[in-house]
Amino acid sequence: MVEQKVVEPEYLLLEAPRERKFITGSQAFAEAIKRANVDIAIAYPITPQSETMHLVGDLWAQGYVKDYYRAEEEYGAMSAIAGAVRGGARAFSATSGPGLLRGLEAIVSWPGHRIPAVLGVMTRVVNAPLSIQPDNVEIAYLLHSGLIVLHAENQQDVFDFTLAGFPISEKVDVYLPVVVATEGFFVTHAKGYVNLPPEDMKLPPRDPYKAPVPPTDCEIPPARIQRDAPVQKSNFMSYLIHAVWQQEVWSANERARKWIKHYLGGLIEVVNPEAEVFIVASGCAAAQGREAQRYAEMEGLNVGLVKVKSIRPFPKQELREVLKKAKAIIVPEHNIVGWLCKEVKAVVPDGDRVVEGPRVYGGMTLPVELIMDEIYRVLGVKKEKKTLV
Amino acid sequence: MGLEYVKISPGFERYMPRDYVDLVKMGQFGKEVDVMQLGQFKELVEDHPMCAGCYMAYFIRIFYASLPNPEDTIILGTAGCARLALSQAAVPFIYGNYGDTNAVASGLKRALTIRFPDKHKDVVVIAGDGGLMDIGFGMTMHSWFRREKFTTIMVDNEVYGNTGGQESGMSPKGIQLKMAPKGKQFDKINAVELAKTAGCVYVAKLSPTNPKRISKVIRRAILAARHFGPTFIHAYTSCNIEYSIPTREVLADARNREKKDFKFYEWMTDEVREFFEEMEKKQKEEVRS
Amino acid sequence: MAEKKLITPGPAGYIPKPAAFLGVDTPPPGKALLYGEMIDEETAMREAAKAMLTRRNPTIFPGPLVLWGWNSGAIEKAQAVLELAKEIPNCRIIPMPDYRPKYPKIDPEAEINPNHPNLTILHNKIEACIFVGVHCHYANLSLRMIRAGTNCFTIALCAEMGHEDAMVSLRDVHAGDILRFRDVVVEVRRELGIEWEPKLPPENPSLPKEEWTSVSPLDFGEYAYLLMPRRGEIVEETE
Amino acid sequence: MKRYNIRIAGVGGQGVVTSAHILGNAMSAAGKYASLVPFFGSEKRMAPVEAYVRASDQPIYEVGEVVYPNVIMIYHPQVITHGKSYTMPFYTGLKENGMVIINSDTDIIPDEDKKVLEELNARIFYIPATQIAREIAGTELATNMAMIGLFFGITRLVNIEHIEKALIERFLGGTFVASGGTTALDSAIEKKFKKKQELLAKNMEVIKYTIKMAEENNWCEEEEEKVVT
Repeated sequence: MVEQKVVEPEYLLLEAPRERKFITGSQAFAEAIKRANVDIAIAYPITPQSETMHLVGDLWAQGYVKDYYRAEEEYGAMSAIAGAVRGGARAFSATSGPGLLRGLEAIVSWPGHRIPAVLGVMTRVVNAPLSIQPDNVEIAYLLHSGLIVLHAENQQDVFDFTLAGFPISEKVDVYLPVVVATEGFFVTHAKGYVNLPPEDMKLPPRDPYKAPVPPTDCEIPPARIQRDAPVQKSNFMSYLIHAVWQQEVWSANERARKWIKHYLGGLIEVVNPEAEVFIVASGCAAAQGREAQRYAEMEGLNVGLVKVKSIRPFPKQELREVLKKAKAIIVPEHNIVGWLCKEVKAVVPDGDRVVEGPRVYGGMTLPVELIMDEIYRVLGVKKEKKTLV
Repeated sequence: MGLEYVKISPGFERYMPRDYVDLVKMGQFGKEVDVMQLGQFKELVEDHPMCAGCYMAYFIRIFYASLPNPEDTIILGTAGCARLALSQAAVPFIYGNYGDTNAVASGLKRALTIRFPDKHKDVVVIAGDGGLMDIGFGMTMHSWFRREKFTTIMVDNEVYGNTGGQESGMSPKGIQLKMAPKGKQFDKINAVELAKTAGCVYVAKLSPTNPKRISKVIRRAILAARHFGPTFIHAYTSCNIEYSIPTREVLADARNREKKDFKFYEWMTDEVREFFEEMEKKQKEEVRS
Repeated sequence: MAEKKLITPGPAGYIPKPAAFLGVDTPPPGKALLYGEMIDEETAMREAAKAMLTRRNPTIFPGPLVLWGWNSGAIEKAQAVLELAKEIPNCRIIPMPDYRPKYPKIDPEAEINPNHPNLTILHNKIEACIFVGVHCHYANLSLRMIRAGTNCFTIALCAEMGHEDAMVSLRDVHAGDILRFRDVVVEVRRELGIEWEPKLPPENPSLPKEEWTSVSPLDFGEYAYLLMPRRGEIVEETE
Repeated sequence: MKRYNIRIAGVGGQGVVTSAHILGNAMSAAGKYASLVPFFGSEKRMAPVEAYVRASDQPIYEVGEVVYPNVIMIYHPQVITHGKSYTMPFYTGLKENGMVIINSDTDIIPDEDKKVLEELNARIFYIPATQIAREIAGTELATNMAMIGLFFGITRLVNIEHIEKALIERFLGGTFVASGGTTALDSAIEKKFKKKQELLAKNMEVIKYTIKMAEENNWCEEEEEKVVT
């Protein structure tokens, strides 16, 4: 284990010198955890998450993480994370597809319980039939619970989002769990270039007393504490209590915007802001979109890309602004329901501009060519193609 | 941290509600109380919305009076009757999702061990038969397999009382309850043997008829969990509503069950036994001197 | 002064939108919120002082973080809160000692509970209040319910980042800042021509009465408001 | 921008995945870009295996399997003759002006398919890779080396030092986490060669040979901008 000195998150994320490494997405998760001063990591095996949590286990063996165990199952893992975070620890877990759904009751209760933690989600087909291939429909299940959901395009994003996830999550005015989702295999098991800050630096430890709710550690008043009392109609609870509680969770989600901007440079990234046609995409689909944008530019077509980094909070204002003059908005996705497309349609005026797709699912690759076809179509470009499909 | 967080800021004694002033002045914090002195000190739980004549409420009252270190104790509960009283006590209480107690307690206890390696922070789960032996079964067992150092207390009323009286895994065979209209088809789960097999270092089964003994068992379970590993108490706490036990006969019912399937039973590992013998010997010496 | 007042004393309705949904954000360090708008601390403090000096039944709600002397900072802050209370004519202190719902029901004269704060606000006809030493989550719950259901002017003296749903919200408030606010209160009080000898608020009515030599305005029950100072009025001992 | 989207098709035991990694590592060693996509299937001996590599002198963004390749490498003739492939026919998705490298000493493409490839203006290279491996390295297990050697010989994306660096990384440590099957295969090779160093040297010899083969046959590509759409 390398001796690590504590530095401010601003320094570690935004200023520290970086060195380029060629690593897998799973390794990028682990590199972030190595520098995140994590107290405890708990997980249950599932493909394609497992490799990440093996590496995190190694970090525990080496001393970078203070405690670690393989849980009995996802629900147990996610509940134990809630327990550890209430106890004042900084915690990390990760899961995929069916495992995420199994742990979902616990996970979606984290925001209401005010549990700041980081959860890696390596997307995978949701059964049935069984498959381990990447498909990100599971992200749709995370969008209505108050969680902060970041969607990583590549290995670099995985590292940055995960490391930034901790300070964002622990801000007093946020105090919500941060999900860092990325596509299984496409990102987790493939190598990419990642610029890493030095490994002899780490985030400051979690300060559980700088918080909107007290930790349950018998060190801070009130003693008669129940952070989250069971709420029911009664003469000792207002009918409004659950409503304002939910409002608080979603207000906190709103407040996360400024911190996402602060640590990650914004909720969206725009390539060619003056474009006529935009590709709006998140996660891996943004990588495919980026490639398509490059090809389109090489062919002299005025196409732009909007990468949506944060799905929750959703960048409504930003998208409205950027897409103001767009003739068409192409939304490629790795799922059949088109959750991003629905989100985009809901925030931009004149929703007919939004092209529903291309979409692939069940683990299929999203070829750049499919996006190009949509670009040609909306721009009225005729292409003679001999490619065999 | 000790008692600082249950001390009133200077100057504010006159602004606190009486309830809290009494709790600080005449409560259990920082003191050793004897369960037989109930009524002579301010209890950690007083008003609660449990049914009149509920024996679970009685057990919980004794439980709080028995805590060896209430200012450094955290209680976890789950859906069910017990949490109605647990949520009213002057001890931190965690209520997560249904059946998650032993997983949450695992994470919590580990976090507290990381953060306070030199302190005893007692973690105690009090949940029902449904929470621990049905929906939370896997997490209960695995917390024991992993040798997590906290206490699990099952307040067994043999029924889902809060949801309207459905059969649970701990209901006796043949009993007719909701969701068991033809009577329960299989035996009551043998939780005590499961606990021993799964690695608990201290296991007790009781019907709450003798407060002094309940108190001793609770203290032992908490102290053994501090030093050695998981501990388990299986307590019969009848549901006088669903089992139609007249309020006056609740104690008689408890005694009756004590003669039958809830005979007092206490088991511990040799290591734990030695620990208690040593501790009791020391206590006697202290009393003598 | 704020031009558009987004967050004003209610009642705002059955279930009003939280301020954060209306675009109100917590202020950066050194700034404050007044009616949902970012503003300098001095102006915010003066408006808060004015509310506490002119509205009915001004009350301070100290939370667990000042009520319990768990560290020197808390004790120091508690002292500062008392210093502040002394300077607000006929001010009361109603504590929020913890956050759990309390069965069967709280005594609204003795305490305030974040699960049903309006029991206390409405029972005591409190039209201006200060939250201090309450964890942000619970303060926000209360502030929203108070804005929804009462006409109370809420002031949050927050040790962290502030509260969008309060009419006045100050951030990073510690003992020294409370004393600074006290000075503003004294200054504004003088400007308003209200005369007042500093005096501690009456004790908690739930406590057994041990001291009968003085009577507090509370002892006048529903007529207590008659004792409230008016502009230019000279307030003497209430007996 | 030079950009190669490569699909490698072979059978289990030929080191398809290993060679994809070496290809990627060599690009990395040359300061260029590559991205790999392992095929997530079983890796049983003689079962079809596919791997995908994207190689470029510019950053690569897209991920996933290469659906529309401009390079197809066939490591085993049975991929074509017996249909031992997940992608049928073997040239599915091939783009115009692409290339196909086939391990075979004879022409094995059926006439019907040949017509399609002609229409696509595809360049087809035959190489007796297995034979070369056996002759130079003394083992068929170096077939994959012969294949990537030829690919680099044709494309001239990297030089010999870069390839050697990649090989060292792959065989003498480095961070590559192999699947169980691949590791077992490695140790089988190691036993055969006794020493890892020797293994490396033999592999390098095979690669050098096929690079030279590309040069001698005038198969090398010009330094030109290549646009793939």
